[in-house]
Amino acid sequence: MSFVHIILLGMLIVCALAVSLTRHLLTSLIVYMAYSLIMAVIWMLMESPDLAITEAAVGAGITSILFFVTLKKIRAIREEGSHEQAEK
Amino acid sequence: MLQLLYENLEQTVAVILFGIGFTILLLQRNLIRKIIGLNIMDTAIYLFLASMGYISGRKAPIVVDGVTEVSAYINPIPAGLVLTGIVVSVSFTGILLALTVRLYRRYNTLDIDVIALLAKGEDA
Amino acid sequence: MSLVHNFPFFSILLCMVAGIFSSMLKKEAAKWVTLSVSLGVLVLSAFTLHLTLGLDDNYPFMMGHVPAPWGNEIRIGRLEALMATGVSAVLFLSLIAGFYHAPAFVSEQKTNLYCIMVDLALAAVLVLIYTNDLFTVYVFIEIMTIASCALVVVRQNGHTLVAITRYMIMHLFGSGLLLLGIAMLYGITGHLLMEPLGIAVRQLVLTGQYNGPLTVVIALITAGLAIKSAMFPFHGWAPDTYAFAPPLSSAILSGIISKAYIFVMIKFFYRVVGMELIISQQVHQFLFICGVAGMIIASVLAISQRDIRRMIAYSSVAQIGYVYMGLGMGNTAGVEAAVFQMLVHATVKSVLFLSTYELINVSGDRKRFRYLHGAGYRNVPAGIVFTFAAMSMVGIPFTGGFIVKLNLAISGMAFGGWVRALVLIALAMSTLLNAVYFLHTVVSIYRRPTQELVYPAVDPMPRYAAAAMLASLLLIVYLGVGSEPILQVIETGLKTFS
Amino acid sequence: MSKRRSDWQTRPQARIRKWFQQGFTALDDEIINQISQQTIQQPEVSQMMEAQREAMDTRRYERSLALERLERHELQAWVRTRGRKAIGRVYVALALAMAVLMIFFLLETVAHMPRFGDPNAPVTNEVTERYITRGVEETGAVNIVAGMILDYRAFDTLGESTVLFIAASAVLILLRIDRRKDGTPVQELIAAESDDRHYEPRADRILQGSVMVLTPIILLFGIYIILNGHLSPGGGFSGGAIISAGLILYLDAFGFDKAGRFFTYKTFAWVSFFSLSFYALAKAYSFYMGANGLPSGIPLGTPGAILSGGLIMPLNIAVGMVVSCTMYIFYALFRKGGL
Repeated sequence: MSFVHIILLGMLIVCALAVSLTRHLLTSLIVYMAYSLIMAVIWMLMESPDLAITEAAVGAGITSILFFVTLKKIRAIREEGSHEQAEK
Repeated sequence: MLQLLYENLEQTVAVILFGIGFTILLLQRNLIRKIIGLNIMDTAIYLFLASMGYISGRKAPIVVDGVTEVSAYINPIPAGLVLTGIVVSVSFTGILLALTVRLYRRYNTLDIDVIALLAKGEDA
Repeated sequence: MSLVHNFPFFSILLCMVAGIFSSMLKKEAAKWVTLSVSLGVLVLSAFTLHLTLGLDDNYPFMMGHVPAPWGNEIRIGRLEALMATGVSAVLFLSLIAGFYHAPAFVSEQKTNLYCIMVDLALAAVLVLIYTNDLFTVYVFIEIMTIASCALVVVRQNGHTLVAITRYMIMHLFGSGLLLLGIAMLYGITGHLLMEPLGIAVRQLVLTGQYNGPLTVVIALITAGLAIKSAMFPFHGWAPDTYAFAPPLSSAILSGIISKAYIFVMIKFFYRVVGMELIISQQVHQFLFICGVAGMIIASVLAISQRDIRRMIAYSSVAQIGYVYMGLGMGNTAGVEAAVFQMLVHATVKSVLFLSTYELINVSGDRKRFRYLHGAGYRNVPAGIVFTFAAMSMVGIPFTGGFIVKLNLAISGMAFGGWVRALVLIALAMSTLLNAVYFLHTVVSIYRRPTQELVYPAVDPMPRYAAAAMLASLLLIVYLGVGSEPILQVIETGLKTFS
Repeated sequence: MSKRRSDWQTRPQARIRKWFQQGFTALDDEIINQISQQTIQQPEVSQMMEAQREAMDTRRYERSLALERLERHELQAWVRTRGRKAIGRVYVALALAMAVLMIFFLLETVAHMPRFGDPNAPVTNEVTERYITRGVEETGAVNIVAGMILDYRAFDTLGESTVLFIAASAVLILLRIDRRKDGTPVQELIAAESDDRHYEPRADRILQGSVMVLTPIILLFGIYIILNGHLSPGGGFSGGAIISAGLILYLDAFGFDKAGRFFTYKTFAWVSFFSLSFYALAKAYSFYMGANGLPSGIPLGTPGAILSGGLIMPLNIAVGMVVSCTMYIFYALFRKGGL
């Protein structure tokens, strides 16, 4: 097992912990995205290119996009509420 | 035991990640973080599953130059299973996020405990 | 291979294709398609049952062109055919009795989506009943989870949203445990199909290799399925989900879907690890204790409910406790009683949820008991059906519930000491508690209503819905009177299981 | 409404700074207080009861009702007291203990699992051997993983595509906003659309220019991955995800008006319907033929050529279309509840 491999596995754990410990939701989403990318690299190292491509496209790509659009939607709903207040 | 764990480092890390994901799932009150925790839990299982198929020194299971020796390629089965699993988990992420949007639109919060309290006050 | 041998595969395919087609259909057409699919599956399963009764052993059906250890397959025996017939009959009757109030909980443009969910849930249940491959089990369990989530969430009020969020979290955790268990089992045996797995597991037990991981695998898969089928300490998601879902969805969820998980568990015990290993690893005792605790504690909780739907939901948890008690006895008679209880509970609970809806509906959509006074007079068929179903829950003779309790008691008598005592005490207590809350409900629906309450006039229930409910009633009585051949099928079916 | 627009146009830096500084943490803290303050200032309930169904759907009404009841039950008081904190602590401790216990048991198990990278592990058995040695001649696919998931274990993959389809339907149930019978949009839809217009970026030269260059490349790459699924890594799932990423990028740059020209709800429905029914029927044919011991009559072609692998390439295309449509509709539904 190469040195790079061990470092990547360590980073996975660091990322997973960071997701729950960061204060900002956006930060933890970006950390999760990094986690998925590291996972894709690990799968590349484990000779599973099919998985690497799928994880990079689905895990890091689509899942993160869905998370971001949800956050945006939530912000939209929240700001709508606060503006109604301001207009009153 | 530590020596054994080091030899199975992939699986060790997968199990630790599973535990972390599980803890996030139980302890985070924020729905979006809960969903991330679920995703971490799932990917941990996929890492565990994929590590079963790896055989050191062998190549990815794509036949090159007509070589069809067993000793040339790694095990293709875990890769196929994980592929299925990844798609299942992205579907679940989509549904859970849709639920989150619905709940937020109704209660203006992401905290599941507060949401449950607010719902309790509603008429059944 | 004759055409009838293909029927299980056709029934699965029929449901899946109907689900895909429903996405393009209009509201009424989708309803008709779903109804006819459930009828078609009923007919196909009945033919399969007839066929398998003539065969000595189960037969495999290859899903592909390569045989068992390499390709995927389903395996058809008489027990599977019996379950499929029972499930599709219950679904067919529930759909007739429950589809007419679909406009009350699902908007017109989403009715076809609702039908997709029903079709695919049935497909998933059928696959789980027939399949012989553990990874297929995982994939179709996920389909079932999504389908039941969508079935509940068509009614979007705060309660269903919160209940379903809890449901999803618990179920995804359960799926995680299940998949981890399957991954470990694959890692130590190298197989995914149940027959080769069974051989490999017995080999491992004999050689003493990987026995620690094997125990963990059994624990993980059992725990995952137990969470998903609302076994007692893991039932947290169930009452709210069943209570606040639309009545038809509650009937499908609690009547049919929760049974599929338990069927998979029985299959896993018999076909993969073997009952001897389960008994030597003491897993069955854990299930037994949980079942007994569930029977009593969930019944006590049911008594304390003020909302009739929550009461029935808790009683559902208690009834699942009966199944786990039978399963936990570990002898054939106990498992037989458990399988029979699955059939009885599927029939009774679905009709109970649907008739409760009718009673609530004629009481001005109010769920508390004191508003239900006189509901049995305002809707006579629903009142009769509810009363009879409640009698089956309590275990009055000539109903299915009586046979279940009798069989559980008989199989408990085979043991000595504390197991026998516990079985008898649990059955007696649970019967008493059931009687308390169901008789209370029956009395309150036939009580004279309080004067000052005004009940709005509602459209009477359509004739066909009443007929379907009465047909379910006949099914309950049949399960109570003509139970002998069914029990025999279960007994001989379980023998071909391992 | 107008205020928000002017805010967006005049002070983008201020908005961005606010966004960076506050982030989303406010969501976590003191939510009860926020909601109660907002609700106290809500407009009269009775004014909003024009059409009853829509009014019932309005969350303001629901929220105020919920809060009234909350106060009546004094739940809020309970939330503020220490009761919740104490229960919370016990729960946290229990959950942590459970997680640590579980990790410990699983680590104990991992130590006894077969070694990582061991060529003699139990997973290397006759199943793997046949997949590798005879996979190419039996399925015609050079990529053994593709051959395995679309031929040997095709039933699982059929289930997997069904998972995607059913997930899309579930999200439709959750988020799609109903139209009226005569086609006029309901109030909620109008609100969602105006809402979306605010958060959609303005016509941005740089973004649109780069998207004009990037989207075709991304789409081509996705198509390449799908079509080569049986020859090289990838296949329907990854290729479909890449295509949908390209579509989402286009939608983000040009907005719903332009994207709606080639992708509407009908496109989604028909494409997923056709590809899934093709998938199901093709697989049903091959299962039926396989189980009854009949030859399937599908030519496998020469392994390595683009037109080889029997049904694998058409199935990959079908899966790719389902995946890309599903992911795109997820995104569209999240943004404004419909296409």
